Amino acid sequence: MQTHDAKRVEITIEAVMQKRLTDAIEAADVTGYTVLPVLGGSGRSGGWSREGQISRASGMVQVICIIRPEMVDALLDAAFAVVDRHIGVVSVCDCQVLRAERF
Amino acid sequence: MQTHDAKRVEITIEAVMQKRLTDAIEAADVTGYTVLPVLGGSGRSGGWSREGQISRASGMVQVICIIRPEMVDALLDAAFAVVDRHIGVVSVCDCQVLRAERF
Amino acid sequence: MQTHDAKRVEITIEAVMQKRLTDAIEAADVTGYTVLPVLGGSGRSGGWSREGQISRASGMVQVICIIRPEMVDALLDAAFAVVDRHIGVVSVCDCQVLRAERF
Amino acid sequence: MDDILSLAANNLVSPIILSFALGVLAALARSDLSIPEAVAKGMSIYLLFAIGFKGGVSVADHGIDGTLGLSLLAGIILSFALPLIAFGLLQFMSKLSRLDAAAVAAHYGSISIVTFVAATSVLESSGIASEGHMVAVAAAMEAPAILSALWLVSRGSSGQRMDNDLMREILLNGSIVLLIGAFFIGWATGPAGLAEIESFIVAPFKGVLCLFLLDMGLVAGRGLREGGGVMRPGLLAFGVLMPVIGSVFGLGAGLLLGLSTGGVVLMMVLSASASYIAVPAAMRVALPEAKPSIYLTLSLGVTFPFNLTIGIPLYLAVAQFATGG
Amino acid sequence: MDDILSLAANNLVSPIILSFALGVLAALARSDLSIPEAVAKGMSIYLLFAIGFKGGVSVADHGIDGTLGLSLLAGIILSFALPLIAFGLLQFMSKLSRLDAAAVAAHYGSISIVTFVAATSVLESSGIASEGHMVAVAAAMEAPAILSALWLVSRGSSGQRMDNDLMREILLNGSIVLLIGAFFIGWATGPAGLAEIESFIVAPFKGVLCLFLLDMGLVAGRGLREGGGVMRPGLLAFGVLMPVIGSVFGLGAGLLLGLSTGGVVLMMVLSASASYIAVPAAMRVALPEAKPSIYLTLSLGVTFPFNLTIGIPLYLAVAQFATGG
Amino acid sequence: MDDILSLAANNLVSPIILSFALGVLAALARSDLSIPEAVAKGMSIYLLFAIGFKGGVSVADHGIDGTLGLSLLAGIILSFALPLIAFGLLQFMSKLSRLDAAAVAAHYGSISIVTFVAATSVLESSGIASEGHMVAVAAAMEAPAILSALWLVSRGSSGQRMDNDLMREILLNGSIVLLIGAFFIGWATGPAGLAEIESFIVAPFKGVLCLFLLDMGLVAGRGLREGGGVMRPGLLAFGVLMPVIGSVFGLGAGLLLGLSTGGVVLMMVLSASASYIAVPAAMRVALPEAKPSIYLTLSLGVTFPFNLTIGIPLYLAVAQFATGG
Ligand SMILES: Nc1ncnc2c1ncn2[C@@H]1O[C@H](COP(=O)(O)O)[C@@H](O)[C@H]1O
Ligand SMILES: Nc1ncnc2c1ncn2[C@@H]1O[C@H](COP(=O)(O)O)[C@@H](O)[C@H]1O
Ligand SMILES: Nc1ncnc2c1ncn2[C@@H]1O[C@H](COP(=O)(O)O)[C@@H](O)[C@H]1O
Ligand code: NA
Ligand code: NA
Ligand code: NA
Repeated sequence: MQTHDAKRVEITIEAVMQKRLTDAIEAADVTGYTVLPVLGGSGRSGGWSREGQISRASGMVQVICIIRPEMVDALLDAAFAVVDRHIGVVSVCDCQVLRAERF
Repeated sequence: MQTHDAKRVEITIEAVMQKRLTDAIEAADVTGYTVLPVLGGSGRSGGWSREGQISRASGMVQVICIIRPEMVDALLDAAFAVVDRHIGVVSVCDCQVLRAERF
Repeated sequence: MQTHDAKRVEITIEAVMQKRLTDAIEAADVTGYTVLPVLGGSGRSGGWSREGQISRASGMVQVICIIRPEMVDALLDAAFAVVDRHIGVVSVCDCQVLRAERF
Repeated sequence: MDDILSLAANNLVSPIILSFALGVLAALARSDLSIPEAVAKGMSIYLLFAIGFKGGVSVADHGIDGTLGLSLLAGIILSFALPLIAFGLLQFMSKLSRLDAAAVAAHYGSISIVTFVAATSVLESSGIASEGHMVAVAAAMEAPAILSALWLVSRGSSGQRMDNDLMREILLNGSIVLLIGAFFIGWATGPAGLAEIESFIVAPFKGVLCLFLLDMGLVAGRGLREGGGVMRPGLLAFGVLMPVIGSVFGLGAGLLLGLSTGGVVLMMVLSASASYIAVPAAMRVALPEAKPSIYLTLSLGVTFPFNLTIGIPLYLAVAQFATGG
Repeated sequence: MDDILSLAANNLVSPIILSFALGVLAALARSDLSIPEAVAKGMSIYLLFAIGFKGGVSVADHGIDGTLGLSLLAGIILSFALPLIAFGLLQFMSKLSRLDAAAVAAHYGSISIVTFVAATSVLESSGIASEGHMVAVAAAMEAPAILSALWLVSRGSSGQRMDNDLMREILLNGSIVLLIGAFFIGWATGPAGLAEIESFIVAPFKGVLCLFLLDMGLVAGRGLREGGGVMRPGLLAFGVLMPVIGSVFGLGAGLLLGLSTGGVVLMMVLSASASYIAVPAAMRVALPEAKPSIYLTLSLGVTFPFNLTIGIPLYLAVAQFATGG
Repeated sequence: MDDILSLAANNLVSPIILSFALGVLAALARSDLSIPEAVAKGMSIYLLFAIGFKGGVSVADHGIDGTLGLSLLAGIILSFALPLIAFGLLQFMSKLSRLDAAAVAAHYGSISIVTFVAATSVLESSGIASEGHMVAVAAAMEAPAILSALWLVSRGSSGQRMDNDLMREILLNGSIVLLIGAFFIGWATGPAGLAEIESFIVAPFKGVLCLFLLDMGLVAGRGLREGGGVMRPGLLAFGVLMPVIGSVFGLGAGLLLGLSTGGVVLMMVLSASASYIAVPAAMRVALPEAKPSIYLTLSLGVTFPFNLTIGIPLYLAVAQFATGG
């Protein structure tokens, strides 16, 4: 089956910042993303778990974008402007996609 | 630690199609997969979020299969037959696995 | 944007083992991980889905660690000691990260 | 006429309607107010169980009515037939593609159980009795409309859209099974069974309905905000006209069957209401190219609020006039 | 005898049992009816809190019974001992491996709190009083059986299966802590406390139990559909025989302790019932090689429905006969 | 004095407080007891809806009070002013950075709706009436404190922290919208509306509050276990002193406005309580460098339990003394 080179960008970020991030992503002309719920985690600012939360504050989500390789820099710049002062992780890996016309 | 080459296939698809997709996957002799919940997303057919849903219609899930490289084509063919007319994304990346005897 | 080589380790494991796994990971000096909920799946020990569960027994989670390449072996050893007798899958892929100082 | 207006006005300031309005406003104002999916689903399970159970108890109480079989048949025929009318109307009033028109039509042949529940609650407040078995009619009307719509589509193209899996999914979808199951449990255990769980399924019922409608309002409001763009005037008019047309057919059926005033109202409400759970799910499987933004916005954003606020008091007034009750 | 049958028949058409049956049927028919995990967990928290609280209030009300300490002791001994009997029986009746047999045995020494709750609700309907502290006995019986099972396994192999973490997890698992905590809260606040929250924890109790059993039925039905294949006749017979044997030990303990009729029934029910929450979770950690499809199907798919439908009325009849009450 | 002590003692053995204590203990003992996020959110929606609705009905019932506008104004001023006091106190009592101190200060200017709910429930038990519109005051006090805190920070640094999006998010956050919305629904439908849904929002209220406080106890306990390390004595003392200081300002405002005894108590409680939902969320957006472990532990782990156990009876006693009621 015919596949196409692409990049998979995975951004783990606080739930309160989700809307700001996806707005920035869309402003960078990224046409698609998927948001996954996160149960808990740990990092430099300590551990947390969803059952220890009473509000949406400090919960996190994972935003996944599959994009054309030439779009990565624009996306990372846009994401970074939002993520900058906030906790979270951004990673990128190579992948192949079906149906390139879709994104 | 000894690892083995494998492929990680990630299929984002509508929840109503999940059972049809996993049935097709199993029919293609894929022995394992994991299904993740999806909170929301955006694509050519617009944005959506789980809190905007009143039913399982139009919610999505992510199906992840770690498979032997030689199985990728069979899996993609099977998946494509189901995903074809439906919205969603299919991506594949290279990975290494522990315990190859497991899959 | 400046990125750094890293590895993305993805461990799918039973929810009852989550705490034991993350304790082991932390003992191996891994500084960060993210835990995702899992809706269901299938493997050698059969299929399951969260809606078929009455208790936390036999539900699963996915633990994702983004780490420096030289840490992979220590992490896999630590994870393997916990996962060993239990069902689950461990995969590793190459990725790039922003903000290397963060991990 | 005064009566209708005062009933409508009364209806409009009930906590139920105002909760729905609060949800719509909050969503339009982009508040982050939201009800967790699991809680909303839990409430809908509660409402289906309670309404089914009470219907069954009422059948146990008053004996099985001779009209049960005929009512079911009438419901099934209406559910098959209304999509054809809706489809014709859409081709006349809107510029929807054949596919989108068929998908919308399916929704209007099927029913909205929350509209039904709201109507029973208005009947109760007004002290008007109705046949308990109308719950079973509601369940029977969920699915046939889907078949009509698929038939409408297949006439136009080739392509087999319905398979056995989908058929089973439609007929055994959770809300039908729960409604019918609770109906039989209520029937089997009767008033004694009701007494055991009355303080769970009767007393808090209206309050739960308020919170559930708050959630529906949130969802409808979000739908209008995002999908409102597709609502051309023709479509909007359809969303208000079709329920009225449906209700006329329901009225005819109810009178022919000789139902009580309450029963006629419920038959009108079932015919007038449009599905937003079972049918959309089936459409995503069978007609994935049809646009959810159209059928969901129309059904949930236009017809549902219309029925809730104006429709129900109107149908009640008409039914009272027609049955002399 | 007639009484037993009519009680059993009565029991069978209660909304509670029928809700369970509806769940099983819906699952076997592959309906997509399901109750969200969060809602099911919420209901179980409600049931544990309510049953614990009411037990505590009853102790506050009637003064602390001299039998409390001895009842706890009896419960703990039963929980330790029953797995040994179950294990012996399994080696005789089935071809399970040593490991699977030990895992199954653990479940039968421990208890099912929902079976307990269903029994208290039958007692209440029949107007039969019972000792409030039986709730504490239930909590005390949850864990010891796990130790017995691990001991049975370790006799056969080497391999340390129990560590401090697991021990703490078992003893402080959520349902034990909630049950005991609510028991003490009820005890401390007494009838005045009950009056404050009565309309939350007493009135809707049975209705919530219905929906909870609907969910249990769905889960049990899915288990039977998928895991039914492993149910050899020997195992099936064990799933029905073992609760009866357990109940006889419970009867003996209850009579020795001089419990009231209701107390004897509950002691029988605790001994007869099999865990499906705490023990499976512990088994996944300590004996991951044991097959959940065996122990869950047996406990939830066979023994639980047996106790719910036939067991409880049977134990009640026997207890009434034995205590002359 | 005896009265205060006996009221405090009485308060301490209420099911509500004991449920909170159970949660804290369970979390400290590392039990895996937990309430699903969706269920906890569902309960908070229920509580907000019920308290808002009842406030509105009471306004409809007793007519709109001349003090409504002035009470709102007083609340807004308090919410703006208290962070300044808290900030000054923190710079004096603790070694927090300017940023952390401002973030903490924001919490103390805003309010905790559950503390408010617990206070109304104590008032009710004691048969003390209060102004229904205090619910609106509560909503009005949620947000201004955030602005004060951001102003405190921006004085120290440059950097624009507040944008329109954040402003909208704060003013339209779910709990404010629901509280105010339910208040208006209650006002519009009045006693007749209340009668319709009374058995949902009045009868089970205290019981739901118990389970909700169980969850709050679990969260607070986990916070103390993990974030307890940051609690230097100075901070701890602040967490107890600040609510008392706040309550004095609330007392002054209440007396100036001429509120009823109950109204004065609620004004004191609002001033004394610290936010743990709306403000933390706003802080994560606007001041992400401020440490949640400090402000959440202080607000939820120290001040909330203090108010719940000692604060409320204390404020009640003082208010009764001051108003002679
Ligand atoms: N190395 C990592 N791998 C995976 N997830 C991480 C990593 N570091 C941080 N995270 C996630 O990002 C959140 C915040 O991290 P931090 O900013 O380091 O406190 C954590 O709670 C994790 O969910
Ligand atoms: N490029 C992408 N990267 C990640 N997820 C995507 C992408 N495109 C689409 N999706 C997901 O697939 C869903 C349907 O996409 P579409 O078919 O383009 O409407 C979206 O709601 C997203 O959840
Ligand atoms: N090849 C695979 N790809 C993705 N997930 C898998 C795979 N194999 C197993 N899993 C996951 O791991 C769980 C246990 O697998 P197993 O140990 O094979 O029974 C399954 O339920 C899946 O969630
Ligand atoms: Na209809
Ligand atoms: Na037992
Ligand atoms: Na305050």
